[in-house]
Amino acid sequence: MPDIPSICCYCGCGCGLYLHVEHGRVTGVSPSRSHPVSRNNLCVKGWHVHEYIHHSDRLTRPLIRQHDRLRPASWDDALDLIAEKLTAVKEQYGSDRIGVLSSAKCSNEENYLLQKFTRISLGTNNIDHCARL
Amino acid sequence: MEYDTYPSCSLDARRQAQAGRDNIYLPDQAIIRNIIRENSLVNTYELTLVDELANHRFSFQPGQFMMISMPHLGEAPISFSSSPDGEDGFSLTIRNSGRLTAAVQQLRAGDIIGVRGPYGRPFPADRLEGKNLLFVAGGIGLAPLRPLIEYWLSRPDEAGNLTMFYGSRTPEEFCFNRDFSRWEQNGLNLRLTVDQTAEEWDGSVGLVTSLLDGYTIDDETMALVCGPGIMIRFVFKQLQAMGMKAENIITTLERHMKCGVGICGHCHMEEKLVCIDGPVFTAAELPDPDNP
Amino acid sequence: MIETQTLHKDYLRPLLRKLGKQYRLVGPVRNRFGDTLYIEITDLDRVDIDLKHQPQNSLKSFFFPQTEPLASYIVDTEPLSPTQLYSFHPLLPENRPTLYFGVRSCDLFAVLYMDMIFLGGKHRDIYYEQRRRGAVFITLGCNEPFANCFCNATRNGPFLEFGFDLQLTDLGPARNSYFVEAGKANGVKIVRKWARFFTVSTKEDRRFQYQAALEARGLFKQLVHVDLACQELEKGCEPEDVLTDFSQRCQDCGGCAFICPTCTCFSITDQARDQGSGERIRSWDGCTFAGFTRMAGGHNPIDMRRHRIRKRFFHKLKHDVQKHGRPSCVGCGRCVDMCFGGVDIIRFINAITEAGDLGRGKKRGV
Amino acid sequence: MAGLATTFGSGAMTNTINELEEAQVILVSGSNTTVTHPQVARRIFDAVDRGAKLIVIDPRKTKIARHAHIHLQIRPGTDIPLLNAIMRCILDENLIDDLFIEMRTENYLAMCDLLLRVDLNQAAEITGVAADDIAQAARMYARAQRSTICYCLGVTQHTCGTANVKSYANLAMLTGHVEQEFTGVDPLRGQYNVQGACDMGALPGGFPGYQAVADPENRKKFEEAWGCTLPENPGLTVIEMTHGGPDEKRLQAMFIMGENPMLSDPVLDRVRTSLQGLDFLVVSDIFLTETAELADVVLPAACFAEKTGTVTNSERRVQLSHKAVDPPGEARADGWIIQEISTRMGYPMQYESPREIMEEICLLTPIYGGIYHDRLHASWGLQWPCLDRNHPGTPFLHKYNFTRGFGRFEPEQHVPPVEPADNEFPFVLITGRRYHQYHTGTMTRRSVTLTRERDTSLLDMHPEDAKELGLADGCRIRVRSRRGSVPFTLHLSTQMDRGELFSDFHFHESPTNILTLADSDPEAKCPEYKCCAVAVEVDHD
Repeated sequence: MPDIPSICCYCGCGCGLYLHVEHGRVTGVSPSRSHPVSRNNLCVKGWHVHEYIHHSDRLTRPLIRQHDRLRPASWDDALDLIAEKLTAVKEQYGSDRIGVLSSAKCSNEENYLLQKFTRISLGTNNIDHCARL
Repeated sequence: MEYDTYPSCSLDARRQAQAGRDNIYLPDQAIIRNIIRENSLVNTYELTLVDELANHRFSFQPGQFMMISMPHLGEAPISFSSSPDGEDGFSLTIRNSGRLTAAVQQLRAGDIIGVRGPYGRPFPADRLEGKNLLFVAGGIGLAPLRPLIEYWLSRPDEAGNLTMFYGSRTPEEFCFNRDFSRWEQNGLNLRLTVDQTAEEWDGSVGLVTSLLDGYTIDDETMALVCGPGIMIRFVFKQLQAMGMKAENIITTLERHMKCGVGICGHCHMEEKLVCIDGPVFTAAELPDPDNP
Repeated sequence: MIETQTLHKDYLRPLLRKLGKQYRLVGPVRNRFGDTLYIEITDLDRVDIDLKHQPQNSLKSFFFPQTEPLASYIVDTEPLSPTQLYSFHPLLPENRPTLYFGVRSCDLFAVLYMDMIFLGGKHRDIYYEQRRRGAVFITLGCNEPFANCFCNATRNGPFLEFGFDLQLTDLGPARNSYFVEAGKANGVKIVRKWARFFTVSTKEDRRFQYQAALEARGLFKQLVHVDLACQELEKGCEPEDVLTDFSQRCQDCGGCAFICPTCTCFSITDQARDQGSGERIRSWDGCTFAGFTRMAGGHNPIDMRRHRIRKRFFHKLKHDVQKHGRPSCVGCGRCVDMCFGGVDIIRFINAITEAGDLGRGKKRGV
Repeated sequence: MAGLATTFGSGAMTNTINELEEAQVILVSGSNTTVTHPQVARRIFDAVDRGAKLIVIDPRKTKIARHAHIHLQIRPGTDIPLLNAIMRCILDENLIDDLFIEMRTENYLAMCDLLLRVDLNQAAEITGVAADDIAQAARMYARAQRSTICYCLGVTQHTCGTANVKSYANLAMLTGHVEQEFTGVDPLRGQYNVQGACDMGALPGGFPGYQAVADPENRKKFEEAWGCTLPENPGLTVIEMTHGGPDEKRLQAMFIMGENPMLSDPVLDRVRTSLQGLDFLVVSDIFLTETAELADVVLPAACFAEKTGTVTNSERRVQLSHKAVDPPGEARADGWIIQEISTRMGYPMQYESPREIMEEICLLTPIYGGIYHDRLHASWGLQWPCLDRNHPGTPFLHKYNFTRGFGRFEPEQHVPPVEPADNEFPFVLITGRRYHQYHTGTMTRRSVTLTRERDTSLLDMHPEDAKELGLADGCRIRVRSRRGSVPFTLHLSTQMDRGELFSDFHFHESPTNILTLADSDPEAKCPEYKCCAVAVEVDHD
């Protein structure tokens, strides 16, 4: 499989890199020489960006809290529960009692969708992310 | 397809056996026969290889080491601490100093650990034959010297005088103290010292280098030194000041290792690799301590 | 006597297409971002084969990937028999006969060095062997060295005398063909089997080839005296000043070791998949990392950055000279422009040779 | 970022990272550049090798500071008096750029008014920097043709963060060091896509592209595009959300996507109470973070290598990152999750691909107007503003005029830190990052190599201070503030000044943010992470 162009997921420098994929696993990275920021090198974090991707701690199933413990559930159950609970809070207390934290680790498209969702479906401007932290 | 992605996929048994034998990175299994507590941090594990044939063929020489592994925790090099003449298996003496060795401390007799080896260049038996041997050890540094002591004590005709100076922080921390009286009976001249005095202690107090003062060195003496780095450095200095030649002073080094067979590069020390060119070195072979 | 042929440039692609049926093809390809990398070529017609620029990676990762599972293991908490308690199952890579073409001299030489490390000792590394067995190399001499190259100084380029299966030399626009030398049986086989693409070389071709080799030597932009530096180091030179300077500039990225075609140090870790199983994984490691030599108790025999950088350069230029008779730097120059702080081997070598010149003049050490 | 927005009209980096190489003077402030932005540090080293001068303003003697020609080792939180003093020197020596001030800026008289009242000796006393050094730095910065300022969170994470930023902007405008290639004011953004999250309107007060929610025109535009009515009252910021507290309960439910406030936000005890006080908490993340452990529903998300999408780096470069592998198990990309929930809540979202979402963004966000996926496919990104399909992108901002029209001088006065050191809490704690770890360590602590390099939380202290307290390198200590106490391992470091401590916030074993202050800047709402009073004692546990 060829190398997949990607962007380092750590700091704001935004280094361009290639992910090496073998048998469905990311086995390594190499920096791009033509990228205006990375210019053929990465910092130590960038060089090891592939190491956490296949870590055994990765979440693989939705979890729902039952009797004070998080238990595996199906996507449908989890999503239905979220929709139901958020709608209930919205109706009972009002939209501004719901808060949303977006993420600097997600893509532009996802941030856009989340703020759109917050403003339309939840009806509030309570959306922020960690820019200040 | 030759690539096996999951353990559930069964490999051709013959090929697996073949690959297993050639594969230098995969451990064999060893069963713990017995655990002897040396002090609060150190245990000695008596081990036998699970595979009987392998166990039968297994042999090692004093100064060599094994790579031990524990599930999910990786590997670490550990020196042999039992007599090379032992019939059933071998002993490793392990100090609790990291995640892997801490997990080893939780094991009980009957448990399995992974081992591969033996690796490394042993003590030069031909150079030691007929010589007066001076062992200088500190703490767990006695462990790699113990096979040598056992070896020469059991061959009194081939060995010269055997002397050992052994230092420890406190009297409780001496390793192998169950062996001391047997060794002395068999002709080892043993002197002990501790850094901190204690109530029931009537031996000497002070650094192990202080014991060296009364010892006379001749050309027929070989020194075998093992202990903490700083101790080794001071003993080297003193022995050389007493007129001993650097090539007659021998030590064994400890390094971070991954492969144990001279490939991974972790144990580079100047142009030498501790895992295959060592871990046994003479003082003459060691680089300047300021430029490791 | 090595057979020599010429290959018209137009026939290179048809030849590769034929060879592609027999081998997996790996060669330098320019991608849409303008980066040239050695990659596996699955469709010759959809890639832009680039024989003009230096590939930014070496062949290292094809034989020795950045991370590679060595084995899976099972830990059975309730064993039926003791042997099932903790057992390993090797995960060998496929052995795929591969043709590496457009390989630069430095990169092939680095492979030869890796052969020595992984296969040359008492213990052979079967993972490396599995990937290495059946590899065929068609190298391309460099008529024009790249910005930071100095393979003439490390004596493994710009053209090779041995090691390749076939070596191509660009005879220039006038002739529009490659001069082809076969160095090994596989190369001879290729030339014989696909004779229709090749023409027996003439004296004129040979003259052009010598001319290209001579011109290339004069085009190096870097003047680096590797041999002098090795001599100085052999004499016991300790370049304190430059190492102190480097230690303040090194930013600990490890990039130099990762990009280096001859840096073969690795680490092995066991990574749990779940409670009862996991994988033993090998991954690249670098001697400039503090954790490279740190032992379990926390003691680190090489704990100063200055000593770690020293170790890296000394290994390349002194210790490998002592052990193998030649420096293990192949002069590819990749570590030079990539370093964050200008800690590069050219600066190191120049610092030593300059100080050496000074010493010879004034009888003074570094 | 609010500071630059008021003075220049845009809060992003004015230049590209590569432009730093060509600068003649680089002023780095509040940034441990070699650790947090290695690529920026690389350009600075290159520039210095080519003869550029480097001025570093930092309370710590960091690696970059060791390479500086002038290191102004100020007391934490005294940027404003320092800058005012620098500007006063510039004014006194007549090194101001009259033409630039005349043509491009406004409110200069007020600035002058303030500067003329600055007492240089007093400034030296407050900042702890010799008056000569200040004057020398002022000359160095002002005399060069191409001077660049880089600053990072050391400047903004104070209660006077916005005022600090404004002061840097004032300095740049006073000397005319903006609006050109190779010179400007560059805030270095700390995270992967923090710039993009701001651009995309993940902010309580702005739609995508910084179009204020308060402006009825903007609301109308988005209401028409989205076919709905939109709320007009501004929303809550992070700290207001995570510090709700039981008595002034502000929120009933929260949806947290890929954030870990349980380690990153100040005064963690309050964060815990407020998150636990929620009726319903949803967290979507790739690992079970400290925050996810408190959630009612946890959703498994895809990481960067498992989805396609654009991200925006610190220099406003929008780049496309491609999917390389499938997510593990049933994990799904956040984009899919949001669409599913929105659909289930009655507002159907059915985007075929991120490409389609981007097309909608282009339509509604002028600065992203021409950034389509197909344009990013064969390039390493476009820098916004990129107004239409043919626009080449904008490497440096404010050419010809400032985004807001005229650059506005905003005179600022010294605001002392909220919590100065005193007898009970004699040390000032500064927080920041270590090289081998990143943020709350969710990702880096799962990387074997990075963990091997650094896996414990260290507290840096000056050796003399340690000697006085009778502490040795590597011993276990406990750091106490008015809000709680945290264990650390002591690390003696000459990087520190006497009386100052430094630590990181990567490790859940040493949750530094238990100690920090929640007091935040009134405009940007940036908490005062860089300065709180603590005491140190031996840990007996």
